[in-house]
Amino acid sequence: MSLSYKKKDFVSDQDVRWCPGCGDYAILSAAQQVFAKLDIPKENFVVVSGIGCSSRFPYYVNTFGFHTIHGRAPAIASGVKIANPDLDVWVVTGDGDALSIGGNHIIHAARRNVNMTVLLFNNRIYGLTKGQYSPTSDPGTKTGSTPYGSLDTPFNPITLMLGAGAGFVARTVDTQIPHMKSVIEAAHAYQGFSFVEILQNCVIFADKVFEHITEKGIRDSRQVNLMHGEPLVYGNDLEKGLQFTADGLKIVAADQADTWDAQQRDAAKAYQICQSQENGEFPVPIGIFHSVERATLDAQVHAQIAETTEKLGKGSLTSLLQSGEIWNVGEK
Amino acid sequence: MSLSYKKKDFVSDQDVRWCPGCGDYAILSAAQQVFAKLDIPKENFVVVSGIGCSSRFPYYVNTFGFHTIHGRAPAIASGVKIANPDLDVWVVTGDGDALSIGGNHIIHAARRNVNMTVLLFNNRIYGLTKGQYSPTSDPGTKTGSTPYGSLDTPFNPITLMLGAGAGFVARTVDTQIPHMKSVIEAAHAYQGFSFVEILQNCVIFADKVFEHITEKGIRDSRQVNLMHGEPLVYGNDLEKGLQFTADGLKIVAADQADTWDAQQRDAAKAYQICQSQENGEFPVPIGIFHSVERATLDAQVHAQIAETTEKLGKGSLTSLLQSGEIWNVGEK
Amino acid sequence: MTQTAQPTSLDEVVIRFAGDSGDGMQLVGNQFSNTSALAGNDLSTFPDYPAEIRAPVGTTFGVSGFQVRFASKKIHTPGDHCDVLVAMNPAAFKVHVEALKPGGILLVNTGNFDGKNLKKAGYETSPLEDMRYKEQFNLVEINLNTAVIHAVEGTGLSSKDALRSKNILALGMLYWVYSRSLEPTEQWLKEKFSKKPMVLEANLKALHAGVKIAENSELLQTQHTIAPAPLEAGAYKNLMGNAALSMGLVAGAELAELPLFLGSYPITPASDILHYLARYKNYGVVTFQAEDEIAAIAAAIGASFSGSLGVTATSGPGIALKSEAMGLAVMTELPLLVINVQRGGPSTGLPTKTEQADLLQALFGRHGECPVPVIAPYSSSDCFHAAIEAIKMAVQYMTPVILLSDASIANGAEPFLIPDLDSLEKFPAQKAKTEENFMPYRRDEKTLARPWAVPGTPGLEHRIGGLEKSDGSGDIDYSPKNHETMVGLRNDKVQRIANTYAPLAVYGEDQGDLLVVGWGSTYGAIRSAVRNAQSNGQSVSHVHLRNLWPLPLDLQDILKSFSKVLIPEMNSGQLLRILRSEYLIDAVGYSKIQGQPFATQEIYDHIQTIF
Amino acid sequence: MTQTAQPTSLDEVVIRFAGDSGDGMQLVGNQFSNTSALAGNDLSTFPDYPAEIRAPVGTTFGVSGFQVRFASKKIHTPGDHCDVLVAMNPAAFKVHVEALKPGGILLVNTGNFDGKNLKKAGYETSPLEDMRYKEQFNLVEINLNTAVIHAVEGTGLSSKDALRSKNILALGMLYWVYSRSLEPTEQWLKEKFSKKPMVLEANLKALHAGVKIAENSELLQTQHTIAPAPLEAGAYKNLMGNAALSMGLVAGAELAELPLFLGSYPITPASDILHYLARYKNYGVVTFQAEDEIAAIAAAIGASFSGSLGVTATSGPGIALKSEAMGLAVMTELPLLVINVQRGGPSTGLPTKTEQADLLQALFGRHGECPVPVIAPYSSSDCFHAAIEAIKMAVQYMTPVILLSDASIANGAEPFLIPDLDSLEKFPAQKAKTEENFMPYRRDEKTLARPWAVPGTPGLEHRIGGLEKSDGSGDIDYSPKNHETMVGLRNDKVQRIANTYAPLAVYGEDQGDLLVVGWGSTYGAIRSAVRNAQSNGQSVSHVHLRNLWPLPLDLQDILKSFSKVLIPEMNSGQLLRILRSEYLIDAVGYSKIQGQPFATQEIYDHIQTIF
Ligand SMILES: Cc1ncc(C[n+]2csc(CCOP(=O)(O)OP(=O)(O)O)c2C)c(N)n1
Ligand SMILES: Cc1ncc(C[n+]2csc(CCOP(=O)(O)OP(=O)(O)O)c2C)c(N)n1
Ligand code: SF4
Ligand code: SF4
Ligand SMILES: [Mg+2]
Ligand SMILES: [Mg+2]
Repeated sequence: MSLSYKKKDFVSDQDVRWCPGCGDYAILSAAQQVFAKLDIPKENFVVVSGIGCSSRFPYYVNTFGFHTIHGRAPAIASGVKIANPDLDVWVVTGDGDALSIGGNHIIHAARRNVNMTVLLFNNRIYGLTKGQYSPTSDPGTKTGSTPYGSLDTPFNPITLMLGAGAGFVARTVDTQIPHMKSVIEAAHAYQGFSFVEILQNCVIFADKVFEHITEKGIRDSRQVNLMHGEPLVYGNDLEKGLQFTADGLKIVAADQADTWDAQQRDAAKAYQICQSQENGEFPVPIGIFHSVERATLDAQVHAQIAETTEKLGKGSLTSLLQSGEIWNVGEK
Repeated sequence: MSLSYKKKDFVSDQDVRWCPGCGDYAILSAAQQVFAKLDIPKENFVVVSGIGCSSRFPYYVNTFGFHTIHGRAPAIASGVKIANPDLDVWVVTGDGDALSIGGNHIIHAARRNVNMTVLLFNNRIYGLTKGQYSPTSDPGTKTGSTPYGSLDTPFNPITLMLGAGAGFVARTVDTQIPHMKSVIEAAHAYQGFSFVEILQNCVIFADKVFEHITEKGIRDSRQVNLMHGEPLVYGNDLEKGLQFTADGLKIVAADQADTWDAQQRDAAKAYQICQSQENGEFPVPIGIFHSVERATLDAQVHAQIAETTEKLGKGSLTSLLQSGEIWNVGEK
Repeated sequence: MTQTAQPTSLDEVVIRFAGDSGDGMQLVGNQFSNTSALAGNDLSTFPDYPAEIRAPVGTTFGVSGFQVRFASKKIHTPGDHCDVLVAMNPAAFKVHVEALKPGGILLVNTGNFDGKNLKKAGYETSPLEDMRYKEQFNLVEINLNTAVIHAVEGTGLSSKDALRSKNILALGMLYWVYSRSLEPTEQWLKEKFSKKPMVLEANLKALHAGVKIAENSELLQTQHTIAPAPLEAGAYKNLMGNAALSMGLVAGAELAELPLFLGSYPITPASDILHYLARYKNYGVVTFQAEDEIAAIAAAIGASFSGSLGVTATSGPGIALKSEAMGLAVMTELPLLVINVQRGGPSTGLPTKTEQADLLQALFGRHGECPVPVIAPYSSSDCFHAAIEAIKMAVQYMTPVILLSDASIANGAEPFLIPDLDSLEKFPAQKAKTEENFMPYRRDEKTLARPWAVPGTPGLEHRIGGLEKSDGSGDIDYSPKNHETMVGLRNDKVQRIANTYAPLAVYGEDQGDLLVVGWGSTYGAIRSAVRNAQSNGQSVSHVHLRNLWPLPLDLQDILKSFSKVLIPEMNSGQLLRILRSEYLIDAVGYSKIQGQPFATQEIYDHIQTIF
Repeated sequence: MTQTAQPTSLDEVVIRFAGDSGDGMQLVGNQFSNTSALAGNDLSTFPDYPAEIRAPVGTTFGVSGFQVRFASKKIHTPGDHCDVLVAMNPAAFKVHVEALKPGGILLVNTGNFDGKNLKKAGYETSPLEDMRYKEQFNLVEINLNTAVIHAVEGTGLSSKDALRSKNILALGMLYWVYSRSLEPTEQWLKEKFSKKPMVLEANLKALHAGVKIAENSELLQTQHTIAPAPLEAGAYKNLMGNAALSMGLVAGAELAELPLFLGSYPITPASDILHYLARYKNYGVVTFQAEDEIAAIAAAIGASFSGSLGVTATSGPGIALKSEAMGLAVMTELPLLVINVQRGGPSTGLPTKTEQADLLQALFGRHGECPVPVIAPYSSSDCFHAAIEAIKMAVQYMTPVILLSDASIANGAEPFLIPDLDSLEKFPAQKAKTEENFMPYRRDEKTLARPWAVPGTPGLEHRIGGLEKSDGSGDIDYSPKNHETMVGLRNDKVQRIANTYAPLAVYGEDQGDLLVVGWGSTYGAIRSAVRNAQSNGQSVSHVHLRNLWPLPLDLQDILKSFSKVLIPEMNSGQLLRILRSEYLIDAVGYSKIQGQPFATQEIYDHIQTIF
């Protein structure tokens, strides 16, 4: 099948209503480009979101879209996909939507491995409600609800998803378009629950929170891109590398760098490299942390139905009503 | 202070209503023994639970107790502790209560580091509602709600908590009383959010699900006890050991075993050793996976209040009403 | 009780089996019911489980009861008091003896009236020594323990295992008293223990021993017969409400030609719906045990969006959690069925007991103007039909529907007349087809329903959500007049469902002194009480509402035709509040909030206070 | 509008500032309000934000409005139509021009009426060319852009930065027209820009330029004065409802001698309560931004259990999520305050708009019989007093209390009479003291409240929970009669709160033709409309309910003293339903469900249809 879509085929007729300069625009555009490339009939896409600036996303994409309620998108998407596995299901969510009110649904969708692609726009703030701190905000963040600075430790969305058993876990950046597109594509290609954290700049309430990682000048030395089968190198001239040792992660010369294996069953190294981000000495990992396939719940549900139907015979209204102990009254 | 309590001081006047043979009895008794040892005034204990067989626990302990609603115990306990940090707060919960409906509250309490001790009775089943599979049930488990076998991958409660950023994470077994007591004590001694998974046998709906790990004859070769500063050895004669290598965990002779470090900041090895449990070749880790202190939220909240009060002066009804722009009408 | 050798014929009998949770009372109760059903009696049963999974043996809170009423006439309730009480231990005796009618058979297993068991039940001395009981009842004392050990001798079973069959021995005794065939139970035992011949043999021996013992008992010399009831001709099966409801869901989805998707989270007394539907995999039913009630309804909404019939089942606390998502279904106008099997509240309340106190929550328990049709089955078998009706509403009007059952209906059973396949009218769901300029909120003129545009259909790509939307286009629209229009349309759409109702049936005269209005599980008790009052010549009629919202259009005229209106409810007057506000009638309520169904007698007595 | 050189005195004026979100309309609106307040006027304001954070510049949905009404008499609403409309761009013109009274001042920034901006607002040609507007209004066309750039020349600011002050220039113009002092705004600018002297200078220049321009304008030759209003003597501050509510919470906790704990999750329009209280750290207030609304109320319940006053604040969707936990608070009889700042529903609805459609949810939106007192402030300042009253109820009756505010009260402001400290009566919470045989459910005879036994108190160790409990001991108790007793007690306890109410105040005669009954934010519009009708000599009175549950004991008599009862509500008749069912009166409703408050005129007109 070749549908030769263009990006514009995935642009809806609705005015986009994000703040000028918001990182969401770039993500929308990258996603629309990826959608066009996938060669999947437009009508098979279902984009589900919760509530938040980020969750406005479905309105702007010319597919089936469902802007639901705060935090519940992964659960609603699970219903969509399990009921109708032919659909191509996407979840677009924010750090508040997915990790605050929706934390439980996303970890359960992850462990169950319902086949969907989750794009989490992490701007480390509640944008839509005008700027309260979120579960990913740095400690000490001053916001409307924390005028003297926030006190709680944030989640690392990547370790949270690894801990929950997600099969595909990745991270990308709103301003790094080619990287973003390749990660979204890989996430979609993965058959199962795939999770992409997108570092996204909110110009209004949390401007530049990722500057120290993503700014053009320093980006190359502050990020390491995890690519399966490629060496763990970074730096302006890719001169540095990372190596796993029995004592933990070490910074080494590029030629001594370990090769990244995103397909390790146990995700222990993904977890380890993630943790290094807490330590300013190490670069912040982006790219694909983990990608190991296992049977999806949606496929298994329908396989079990098929198997049981084969074994017990297809049920009909007659068999339903006539099952079990029955007696007759009168002439029947 | 020496209050010289006895276990019986922590026994309430209520009849215990678990099924005969239920693992909950042993946990209750162990906990009561630990409580008596802690030398904390009985009236300062608050035991909070959700709903489930396990959540009946507070009724049986002669302290302040709150049997709340399904899944919300960590959130209620957070309120108790933050409002009143002098109290000694315990949460007793089940795998359904804490990891199904309550999953979000427990991961948030963990990341926030509210000072409480959580005992999760994991029997891999919903006991109270008569035996449906839970988020920790093995795939293929046949229960009322999964007559043809369950399909979803379970959570590993330990990695979930590590991924969420819990500072103290441990596991013990209902039938291993001394181990259980020492782990509960260590959890309580930890200043912050401490999480203990207790493998618990439900005789009625999931009898013997842990048999392959916990049965007397095989226990020593199927478990490795993680003790900070002690070697990772196991086996009937403690003849085997575990070693971390760049390629992952290896089984070695006891004398080559690594020493367990539960206080590694990054918890990467805890995560790694946990994952090995999925692989039958390795022993299942129990004991203390991770124990790294950081400031608790409850302490920080009150420190911030003190600091702000010092800076702005203590507020009074007068200062409250008279703040901001004011004008007078008439003679006043 | 007279003593003759000839069986006497009785109209009806109520037996209550009571014993420890481990004594198998539910099992023998079910056996007696099935056997009586096969004998053509009408019947009604009510199990009464302890709240604990396995309460300590011998305690009063560990007592498990099962009441069965069987009759040669049409009956509607499991009966208030019983003619026979089987008490397997002192705790069962203590909890249930008050329910036995004077002169009734009190069959007691003396083998368990020992010091230990008496103490556990809180007796200092055996109540059997109290002459009162001997005088008041036909006290049949028998050591079932020794009797059964004796009976199964030779099977090779240990005494401990043999003791397990003492319930079957008691069953055998009652089979003799009521001239029941042993065959159905023999058949059932054979199937159940096909792989355990020793156990099978023991049970068969116990059953026959029971018959023998009864035959030879001095006290049980009277045998009775209960003729078949004049039931409507047809095939029957004995169904609990939750089972009937589950079958109704499968049938309804089939009639709508839709795949069925249940998203649910276990909760007493609704869990069985999940259990039943999980077995129906070969009917293509998808069941999804969610992480909580919110995820359960959310998944069901997702399933409905994607073209299935989404259903979710829970009890009060779960409804509370689902109320936000119900609003989303109202706003997005998707078909959805929300089942509430009510239990005692508030909060965790009395989780294993029955109550009707979630009606106002069903009507008004959401933020904003958020109308949802509400339907309440009135009996265990009606659950089947109500489920089909609810699905039809949901699909034809593109709306969530709430179905309010309760614990007494859910766990109670009665003969279910298996409907003729031809009598079940199909109502295939209409799904939108590919078209130009598709308008997701263009409404059907008659029903005001919007089209159901299922993902996968080319050309129907559209976006919906919880924000207010423009009628027609469905685009987000916050303008003042549009909001008022949409609030009105959502309300009108639901109100129009009342046009589809069958006329209300008044039991009794169309006008008169007193109209008793009920809803839900009180049907049986009200109907029987009204029948009794009518047979006194009192001018009292009964109307039972199955549709609680929108209210039936003919209700007002009926209400106005009676001088007084009485509304018995297992709550503090919730339907009462609705009817007073709608029709400004000075109706009075009669509340029972005890976690227990109304007794016929209670309602009858209350009616008498009005005359 | 006549043209004289002498300021004429006016009773009242309504100004509406409208422009792009970035134009600083809220800021100048607030400045004008504060200045007028300091001038002794009564005032009432209503901001109208766009739903988007930053909508694209120049679009109609990006228009931000602020209405201020100031008067020399007591007023109750921000006014229906305005005397002055400031329209900073074509979009603002389009959205608001209909609200301007004939003959009103239409001040337009022509600098933004260029092709691009006209197109964004959907105009093909400039509406200013339409003679209609010139004829109908006093059209003041001025290019604020060039005017402000000209005005700030010499400050060294770029034109782009200079443009930021055009709102201040417009403010200066209106200050001249209404003879306002510049001093308060000058003072405010000095504080705000103390560290940016260039910006300060520019703003001061713009302000003065505005005055000059107005003085010299041909069109604005009339100056007006508005005398101080006869307000009650005392100190005042201008407070939005959410601010007053937050202060009321701090004050109430102080009067109860309790630490205040707010557990909350952000949601429009309630988030500001979290924001305000988070600033009150030096009052010992603990704020906890929870992971969701359920955790927020759960933490508040935990805080109450441990001896604080637990409060949670949200809007409709959050209430839905909290309803299960509210049941727990009812069952465990803990003090708790649940605040609902209502917005347009159902579902996500119209999140920035106002509505009163959560009343029935507040009364009945829980499973089981689950009574909770409900109190609704009727104005922004009343939020302060209602919060204190709610806390008093919660603590004295050991019960959760629901406080129903709404978006129009929450964001609207009016002068708040700062109460005398002595007038605020203390009501120290009683906590149980160490005693033998402590009974956690032994009740106070008068209030039926149970004791509050706080952890840390030796000897009071006890266990509570959501299961039904024995009165007195609090032990779990499923027995039928106990449940009925407890349901009754929980209800009676709440009903007794009505004994503490002050008598209802009837505005107008005690009896007559028509009684208008309202609740919540409709107070101002109803009161003004009734006053107008009364001044026609019509027999109409007004009663406003602040306590919605339990209902006031004197309400029935009042209702029965009028031939007709009218209940205007921003819902489809929710209080109407309650009063009809309680008192069987044929009251009629008048609904407005547009996300907008009632206009005085609308209610007045509706009253006329009844006469
Ligand atoms: C039940 C409920 N609670 C709260 C809200 C208010 N609310 C809307 S969006 C949001 C947070 C959004 O944060 P995030 O997901 O990070 O999205 P962003 O706006 O930053 O993209 C909140 C608290 C709501 N709509 N519904
Ligand atoms: C809101 C709500 N949903 C569902 C239930 C029913 N329920 C009670 S306990 C339970 C599961 C208990 O499982 P677990 O926490 O593992 O406890 P266990 O009984 O196994 O110790 C459920 C589903 C409830 N009480 N409340
Ligand atoms: S508030 Fe922030 S996240 Fe939201 S649209 Fe504006 S810039 Fe983007
Ligand atoms: S059901 Fe299982 S977990 Fe519950 S009390 Fe019985 S044995 Fe224990
Ligand atoms: Mg965000
Ligand atoms: Mg469990």
